[in-house]
Amino acid sequence: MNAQQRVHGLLAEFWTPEEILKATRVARQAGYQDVDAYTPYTVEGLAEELGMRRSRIPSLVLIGGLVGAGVGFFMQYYTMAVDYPYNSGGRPYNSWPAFIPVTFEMLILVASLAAFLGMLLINGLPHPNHPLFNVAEFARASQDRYFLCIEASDEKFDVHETAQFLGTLQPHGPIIVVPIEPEAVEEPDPAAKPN
Amino acid sequence: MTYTGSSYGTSAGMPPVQPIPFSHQHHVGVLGIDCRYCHTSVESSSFAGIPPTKTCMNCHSQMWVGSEMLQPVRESYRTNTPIRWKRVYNIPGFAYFDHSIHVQKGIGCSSCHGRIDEMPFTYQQPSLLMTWCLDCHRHPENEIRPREFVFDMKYQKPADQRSLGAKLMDDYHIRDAHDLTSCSVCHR
Amino acid sequence: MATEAPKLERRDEELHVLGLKPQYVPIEHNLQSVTDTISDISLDQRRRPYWVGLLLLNGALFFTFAGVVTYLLITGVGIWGINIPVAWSFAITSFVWWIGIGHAGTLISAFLLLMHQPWRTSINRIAEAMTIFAVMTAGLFPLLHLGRPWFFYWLLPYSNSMSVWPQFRSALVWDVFAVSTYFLVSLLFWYMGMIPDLATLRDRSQPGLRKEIYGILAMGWRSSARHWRRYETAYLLLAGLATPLVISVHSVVSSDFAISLVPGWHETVFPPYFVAGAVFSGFAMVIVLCIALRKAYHLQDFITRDHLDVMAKLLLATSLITSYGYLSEQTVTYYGGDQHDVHVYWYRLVAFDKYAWIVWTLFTCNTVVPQILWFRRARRSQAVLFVVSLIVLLGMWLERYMIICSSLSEDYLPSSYGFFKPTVWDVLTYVGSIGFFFIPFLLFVRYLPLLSISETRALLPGAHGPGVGR
Amino acid sequence: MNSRKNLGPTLSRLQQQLDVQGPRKYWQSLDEIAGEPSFQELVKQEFPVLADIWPSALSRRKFLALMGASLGLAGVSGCSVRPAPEGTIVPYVRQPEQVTPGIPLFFATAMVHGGEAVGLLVESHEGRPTKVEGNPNHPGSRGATSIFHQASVLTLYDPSRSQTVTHQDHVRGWDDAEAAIELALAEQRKSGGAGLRILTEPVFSPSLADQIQQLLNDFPQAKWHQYEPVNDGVAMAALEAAFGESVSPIYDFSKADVVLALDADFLSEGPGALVYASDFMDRRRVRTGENDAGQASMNRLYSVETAVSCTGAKADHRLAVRMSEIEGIARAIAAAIGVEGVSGTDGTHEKWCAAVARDLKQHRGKSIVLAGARQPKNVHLLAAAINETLGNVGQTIRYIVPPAAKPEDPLASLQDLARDIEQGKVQSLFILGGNPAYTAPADLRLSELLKNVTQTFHLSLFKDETSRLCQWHLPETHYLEAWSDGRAFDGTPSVGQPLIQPLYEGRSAREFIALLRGQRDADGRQLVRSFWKQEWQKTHLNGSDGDFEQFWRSALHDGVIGQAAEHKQVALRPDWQDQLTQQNGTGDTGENNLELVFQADPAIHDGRYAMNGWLQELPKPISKLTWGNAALMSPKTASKLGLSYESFAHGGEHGGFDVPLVDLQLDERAVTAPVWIMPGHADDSVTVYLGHGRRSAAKANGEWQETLGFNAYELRSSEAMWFAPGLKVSVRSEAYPLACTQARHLETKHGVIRSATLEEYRHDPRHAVEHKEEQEGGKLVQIEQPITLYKDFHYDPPQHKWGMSIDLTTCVGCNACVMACQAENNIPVVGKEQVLAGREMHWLRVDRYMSGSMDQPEEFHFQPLPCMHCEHAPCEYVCPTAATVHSAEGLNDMVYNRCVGTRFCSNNCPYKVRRFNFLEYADFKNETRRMQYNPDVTVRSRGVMEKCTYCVQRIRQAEINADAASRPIADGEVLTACQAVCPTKAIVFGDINDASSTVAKWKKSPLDYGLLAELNTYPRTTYLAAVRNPNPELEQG
Repeated sequence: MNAQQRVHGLLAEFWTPEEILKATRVARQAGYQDVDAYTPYTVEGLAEELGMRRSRIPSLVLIGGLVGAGVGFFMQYYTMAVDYPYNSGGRPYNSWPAFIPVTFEMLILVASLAAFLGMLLINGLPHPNHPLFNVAEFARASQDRYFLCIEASDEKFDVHETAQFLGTLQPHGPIIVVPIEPEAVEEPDPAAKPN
Repeated sequence: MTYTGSSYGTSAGMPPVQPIPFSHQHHVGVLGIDCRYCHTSVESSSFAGIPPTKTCMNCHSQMWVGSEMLQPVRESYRTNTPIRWKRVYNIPGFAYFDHSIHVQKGIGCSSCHGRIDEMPFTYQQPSLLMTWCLDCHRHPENEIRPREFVFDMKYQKPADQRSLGAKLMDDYHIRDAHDLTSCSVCHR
Repeated sequence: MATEAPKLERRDEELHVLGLKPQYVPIEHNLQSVTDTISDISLDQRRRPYWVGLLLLNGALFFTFAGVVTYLLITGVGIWGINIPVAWSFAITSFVWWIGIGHAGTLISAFLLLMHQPWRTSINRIAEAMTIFAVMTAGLFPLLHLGRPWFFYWLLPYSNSMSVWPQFRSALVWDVFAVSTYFLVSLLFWYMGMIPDLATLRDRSQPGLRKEIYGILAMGWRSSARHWRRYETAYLLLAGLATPLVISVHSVVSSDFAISLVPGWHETVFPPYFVAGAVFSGFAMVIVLCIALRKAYHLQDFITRDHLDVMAKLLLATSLITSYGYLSEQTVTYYGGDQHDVHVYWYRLVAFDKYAWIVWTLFTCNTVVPQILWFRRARRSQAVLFVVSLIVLLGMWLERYMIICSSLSEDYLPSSYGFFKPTVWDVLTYVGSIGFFFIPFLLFVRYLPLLSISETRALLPGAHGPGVGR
Repeated sequence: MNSRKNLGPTLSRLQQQLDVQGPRKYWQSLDEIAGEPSFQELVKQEFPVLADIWPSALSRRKFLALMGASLGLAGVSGCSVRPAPEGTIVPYVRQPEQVTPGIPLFFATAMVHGGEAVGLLVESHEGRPTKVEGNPNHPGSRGATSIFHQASVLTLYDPSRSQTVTHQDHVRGWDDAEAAIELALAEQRKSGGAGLRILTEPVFSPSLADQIQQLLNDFPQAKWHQYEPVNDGVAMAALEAAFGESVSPIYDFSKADVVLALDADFLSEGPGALVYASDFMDRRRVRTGENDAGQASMNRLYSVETAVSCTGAKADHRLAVRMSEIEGIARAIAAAIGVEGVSGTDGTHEKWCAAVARDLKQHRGKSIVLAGARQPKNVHLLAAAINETLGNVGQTIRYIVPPAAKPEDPLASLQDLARDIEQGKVQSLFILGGNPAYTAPADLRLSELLKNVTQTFHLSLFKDETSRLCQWHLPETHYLEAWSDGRAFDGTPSVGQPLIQPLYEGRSAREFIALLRGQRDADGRQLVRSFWKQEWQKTHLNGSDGDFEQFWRSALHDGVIGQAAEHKQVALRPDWQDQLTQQNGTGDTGENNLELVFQADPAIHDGRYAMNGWLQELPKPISKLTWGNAALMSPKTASKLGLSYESFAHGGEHGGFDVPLVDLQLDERAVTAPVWIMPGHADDSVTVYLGHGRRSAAKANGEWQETLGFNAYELRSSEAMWFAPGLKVSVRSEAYPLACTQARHLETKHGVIRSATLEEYRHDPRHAVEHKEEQEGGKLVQIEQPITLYKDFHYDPPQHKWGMSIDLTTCVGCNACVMACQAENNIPVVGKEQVLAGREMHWLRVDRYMSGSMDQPEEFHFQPLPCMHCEHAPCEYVCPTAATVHSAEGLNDMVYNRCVGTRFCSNNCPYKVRRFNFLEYADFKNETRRMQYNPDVTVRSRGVMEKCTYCVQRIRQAEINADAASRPIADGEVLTACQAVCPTKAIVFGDINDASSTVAKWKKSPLDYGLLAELNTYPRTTYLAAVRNPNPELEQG
C-alpha cells in the first residue's frame, strides 16, 4: 500500500539502557534484521546485540599509515637524491636518518585521516536529511532517551504487525511511525495506541 | 606551476612591440648576415651586445634611405639619442648568464633562441624558467654541437646526438651534471 | 508531551565515602541534567559580563598583535633585538613555549583515553581546544620570524618552476611537517570528539541559524548504536596515533636545537627533556584554564577537586622530570669537559650581568615552587594551584629563552660573543600572541560544548549496569 | 645590457640615455634633465597617466623624488610573479671602441694621501669606477692598497658631496665665481699680490707646485702656505738641522735584522707603509718546509709606544711608556750604543734599553731605528745619530730629496698666515682642499680670523667647516674625476688619470690655479701633459712630439712616469749635538699629572674621511670601535680615576657598550669624551683620536651634516701638537653608548690562536700547533684528522679544490682586506644604532686577541676571519630552503634569491661569519650611490643572509677566461679582493689540488692548523701559527 512505501520504520522509546538492551535482543530474536538502536551515549553490549561484526576501520588505518610512510620517504628520497642532488654539509644525498622524522609525521597524518574519514564514510555521514529527523520526539535521542527503530526495509516488516510487536516491549509512549517525507505531518496512527 | 609555466607567465612566444619593426627573418634568413655582425661581444663578454645605431647605418645610409620605417634609425643617428629597444629576454637580476662560455662550449644560438632566421618579429623562444636551464645543465650532451656550427641557424641535431654530445663534452672539457648544477655557477 | 524525568536516587552510598575514593563522576546528575547544564552554557543567549570583558581585553591584545605584525612585515625582523650571534630569541622562544603548551592537550585526551582514566572526561575537551589554539599561535611564529616571510611556501615540497625542493635534512622542514600534522590530527581528534555533542546542541537549540550551523557541524549524527561502535573504534585509534605523535612533534621541535653544533644546544637529552617540559607547561595551562572555567560556569560538579588534585600530582611529576633534565645537562657537561660546553653552562650560572638571573629564576619557578604540591591541602586549593601554574608557565618560557639566547650568545670564538637585549617589539609580539590565543578560546567557550557531554553521560552511575539511571 | 642592478626602469634608462651622450657632460643637475624634452617624452611613454598632470600639479623635483621612491619599490619588482617586467635594452649610438659592456676595464691612476701618492688600478664597469686595486709596478703600492685607497671610491659617489658653487650659502655658477676672482686679483695686481695668500695642503704634485710657483711669479708679494694637521714637519725640521739640508729617510727593511720603532707605526701609517710592511714581513716568513726549519731566521722588532698600534702589536717586545718618556729611552739607548755627546740612563726601563742597545750593536749595518712623526725634535736627532753610529746609513737607510714639492713645517706656515691675517695684511685668501678651520690648532683661533679676510675662496670636496666661514665655496673634483700627478714616498712620480667625468660641476686644484692665472676653461689633462712634456724634453733634447706621445701613453698605462729620487750622500753635521735641547723633564707621573696624547684616527685619519660610511664603520685595528672616538686609557689609569673595567663594560658584548663620560680638561680648554679601557695602553696617559665630532662635515639636502664623537682638535694647541702633560679628568655621571664589534680581549679559549717562538719552531716545527694540547691532557691529541661517518665528496683533479691560507705571523691587522671586501661585494653600511645592536655587515672581520692579563698583555694577535668554506659545513644541512649549498669545487655557495631568512645557518656557524640583512640596509634608491655597486655581485635586499663567497664572481670569470683559452687556471690568476690588497701577502687563495700553488705549499707547512677543526667542519680556510722572535735576554725578565 502507499502508506507502506512512505514509511521509513517504526520507533519505540525507552528510558533506561537495560530496557533498550532487552528490547533489541527480543527484536533480533523475533527475526527482524534491519533493527537499529539510538542511544545518547555508547551503551555497553548494544552493538553485539545488533550483531555487528568487527569494524574495517583498523585495517583502513593500517593501510593509511603505510601509504603515508611510503609517500613521505619516497618524496624525500626522490627530491634529495634523484631530482636535484646537491652536497649539503657533506651529508650523503640519501641521508635516510634525516628523512625519518618527516616519514613518521606523514605516517601519522595519513593514518589519522584514514581513521576519521573511514569512520565518516562507513557510517554514511554526513547524512543530514535522515527520515528519523522528521520525528520530533527523536530529538531526545541525543539527550536522555533510548530509541529502537525497526526499518521498513526489513522483509518481516508490516506496519501493523511490527507496531503490535513493538507494543509488547513495554516502550514508554506510543510507537511512532517514521515517515520518509518530512512535510506529510503524520497524525498519530490510531492502531498503535498503547495502554 | 601551470600559471608560471604558461606562455603568459613566461611571456614566451609573444613578440614585444619594438620602436622599429626589425626583422631577423629578413636580415638573417634572407640576407644571411652572421649573428656576430651585430651581436659583436657574444664570444668575449657575458653580454651578447646590441648593435649601436651606427651598425644599422652602415648599410641604411646607402639603401632604403627614404623609407619611413627607418626614420627612427636616422633620427637616432642624427640626434645622437639611442634607439630604445624592448628587451625580449628578461633574466632576473640575481641570475648571471654568460654568452661567451656557452658559445665557446658549443651551444648554438638556435638551441636557446630558436630559429631566429624565421622570426619576422623576435620573440622569446624558451620559457627562461630555471627548469629549462637545468634540463640543459644536467644533460649538456643533448644540445652540444660542434663549435663550427654554433652560428649556423639551419643546424639540425644528428640522429646520434647523444653519442656526438658525449664525445664533444670530452673534447670541450665540459664538466659533469653535478658540477654544472652547483648554485654559484649562475647565482652569486 | 515531554515527560518530566524522575530524579535519580542515590544508589551507591559507598561510592562517595568522603575523600577516600576519588570522585570524578557527577553524583547528583542524570542524563537530562548533564545535557542541560553543559549545553546551556553554549545555548543560552545571556551575555555573561566577565566573558565580554575578557573578550574585549584579549581583543585589545589581538589588535596590538596585528599592529606589531604589520609593522614587522613592513620593516623587517630588525625591529626586534636579535643580532649576530643571537639570531633567534623571543620569536622562537614563544614558538617552543606555545607548542609545548599545546602538547598537554592531546596527551591528556589521547594518552589518558588509552589508560582508561575516568578523570579525563571533564577536562579533555578544554585541553584539546587549548592545544588547537596554542598550536595555531605557535605556527605563526616560525613564519613571522622569517627574514622574507612572503616566500614561506618555499618550505613546502610543491612542484615549482625552479625544480628546487626544500632541504629535508633541516630540522626546520621537519618542524613544518610535524607542526602541521600535529595541528591536523589534534583538530580531527577534537572535532570527532565533539560530533555527538554538536548533535545534542543541534537538537536542543531553538530553530534558527545556530541550529543549522550545529546541524551542519554535527554532520547528521543520529546517535545510532552502529555509528557509536565505529565512532568508538576510530576515536580509540586516533588516540593511539596521537600519543606517539605528541612525543615526536616536540622531539622534532627540540631537534631544531639538538641537531645543531651550538654548545648548550647539541645535547642528546633534549628530546625527552623538551617533551617533559612541554607536558609540564601544558598541564600548568590546563589547570589555569580549568580553574577559571570552573569558577566562571559553576562546573564544580564536573571538574571536581579530585580532578585538580590528580592534575597537580602530574604537574609535580613532570616538574621533577624537567628538573632532572636540568641536572643531567649540567653534570654531563662538566663530566665531559669540552671547553666550549663547560664555558656555556658555567657562564649561564655565574654571569649575573647577563643570563644568570634568568637561570636562577627559572630554577626556582620550575623546580622549587612546584614542590609545594606535595601537600594535599595545596593540591586541592584552587588559589595555590592557579598561582603555581602561572609561575610554572613563566618558568618554562624563561627556560626556552635561556637555552636559546645564552647558548648563542657565547658559543665558540670569544671574538663573536654577543648579548641580546629585547626591544619593545619583542615583548609586544609575545604579549600580543597571548591575545591571539585567547580570542578563539573564548569563542570556543561561548559557542561550542565545553565538556564532552556524551562521555560524561557514559560515566553516570547506572549508565552501564542495570541501575535505574534514566 | 645585462645590468645586474635592479635599476628601476625609468631612471636606469635615463641614465643609459645620459651615458650615451658621450663624453660631453655626464650629469646635469636633476632640474636640468627634468626639463629636457626627451625626458618628458620618456615620461609620457612610461607613465602615461602622470604625463598630463606632469607640468602643472607636481613640481619636477617632487616628481623625481616620487619616482625615486617608486623606483625603490620597482627595485623590489624582482618578487612580482611574471609576466616579466617590461624592460628595455638601450645600445650606444656610436660605441667607443674598447668599451664592451660586461667586460670591466682597468685604468692606472694615483691617489695622494698621508704624505705620498700611491699608484692604483681602478676597475671601471661601463664608464663607472667601482673598485680600486693596487698597481703592482708602482713602487709605493706593489699591488697593495690601504683602507683609504679602497674607501676613496665611495667618497666619489657620496651624495652629500658639494655639487654647486655657492656664495654665502646662495647657489651661484662658476662664471660668477670667476668674475669675483678676477675682480680680487685685479685688486691684488696693483700691490703685487701683497694681500694675496694661497693655503693648500702639502703638495706632492710636481705640476701643481710648478703652476703655483708661476702664480707666485705673477704676484711676487703673494705667499703660499701649506698646512695639514697630521704631518711630519717636526721630523723634516730635525733632519734638516742634523744634516744641514732637507732630506727624507727611506728604509729598506729587507736588509734589517733588528728594528727599533720609537712611537713609529711604520707597518700601517705614514708614507711607504705598504712597502715597509711588505719588506718587513718578508723577513719574518719562516715557512721553510719541514727539513730546514733549523736554519729558519727572522728579524726582530722592538717597539716603544703609548697606545697600542699595529706595529706595537706585532713587536716581539713592546714597551708601553708615556710619550714624554720616549725621549729619555732614546737617550739611554743612544748612550748605551755609544753615540758620542749623548749621556743619560732611564731609571725604570734600564734593563730593557740595555738589552735593546746590545742587540742593535750586534747588528751594525743591519738594523734600523725609526722615530715617529709625533716625537719631538730631539728623538729624531737621536735616531739619526744612532743610525749613523751603527753604520745603517747607506745599508738599510737612504736619504733622498723629500718627495714634497715644497718641504716646510706646516704648523709654522699656518702660524705665519694667521699672523698676517691678524695684522690685516690679507685681502683675498684662496684655500685649496684641506679644512683648516676645523683642523687648525685651537690657540690660532683661525675660525675668527677667517671672518676678517675680505674675500675668501674655499675649493673642497665637501661644504665643510672652512667653507661655512668662507664667502665662496667651489666644488672640487675627486681624484678619480680629474687629471693629477704625485710623487711616491721614494720620489717616483706618477700621473693620476680620471675614470669618469666630474659628477658635479667640480674643478681640480690645478684647473683652479690656472683660473687664478687667467685661463678660464683650462683642461687638467693639458696642464699635466704640458708640464711633463717640459720635464721629458729636459732629458730628451731632440725628442719629437711622437716620441713624447708614445712615452706619455706608456706612462699612463704603467702608472709611473719617472724614476725614484736619487740618494743623497749626507752626513751628520759635526755640531749636531747643540741642536739637542735640554730634556724637559719627564714630569712626575703623579696621579694628577695625566698626559694627553693626540693620534690620527686609524680610519678617519684627520677628519677628511668623516663622511665616508665605510671608514666610519670600519672597526679600529686595536680597539674595534666604530662610529666615533673615545678617550683610551689603560686599566690601571681607569681604576685610578675610579672607573674599574667591570663598572661599565658588560664584557662579551659584540655591539653596544654603555661607557661613562669624562671631562678632559687641558689648560683652559675642555671636551667631554666617553672612556674606553684598552689593555696594553701606557699608564697615566690618555689617547684621543682626531677627526671626529665635526659640526658641519658637509651640507646635504639643506642641512649641515654632523658626525659622531667629540672634537679632539679643540684641545690641541700649537705648542703641544701631539702630547701635553697636565690633563685633568673628571668623571661625569651619565653614560654614553659606544659601538664596538669585538669587546672580548683575552684569549680565553686555547687552540683559537696558536703561536710559538722561533726557538720552539727550530726545535720542533709542529710545536705551535700541538703545544697547547700536550700540556693539559698529557697525551698528544691528534686534532688534525677528525673522524667522520660520512662518505667523503671527491674534489680530485681536474676539479678545482679552492682553499685559503692566512699567515698569522705576517698579518698586521691594517683592515685593508676588510675594506676591499666591502668595496668588491656591495656590502652595505648599517650605521651606529645597528652596530650597537650587533648587526654590522662586514663579511670579513679581523679578530684581535691578547694573551697575558688585562693589566699586562704580552702578545697581541690578529686573526682575519673570512668564511671557512667548511667541507662539512654546519650551515648547509640546517638551511630549510637549500639557500646555502656546497658547490662541486668546495665553495660554500650562498644563493641570495633562495634565502627566506630563518637564520639557522648563522646560529649553527661556530665561526659566526654570516651576516644578515635585518632591515633594508642596501641603498636601492640613491642614484649616485648605486653607481658604485659591482654589477657581478647581487645587491641583497632585506631578510637575506650573506657571507664571504671567496669572491666567487672572480673565480667564475677566471674559469671562463681559462676555458676560452682552453688552459687550466694558473695559480694566482684568481685573486680574492682581500688577497689582492694585503700589503704583507698574509692571505693566499688558490687551488689546493695544484701542488705547485702557493696555497698548497702553505697548507703543507708544519705551522698550518684549522680553526675549531675539532668540530669536524673540515675548514678550507686554515691558518699558519704565529711565530715570534723574542730576545732571549728580555724573555726571562
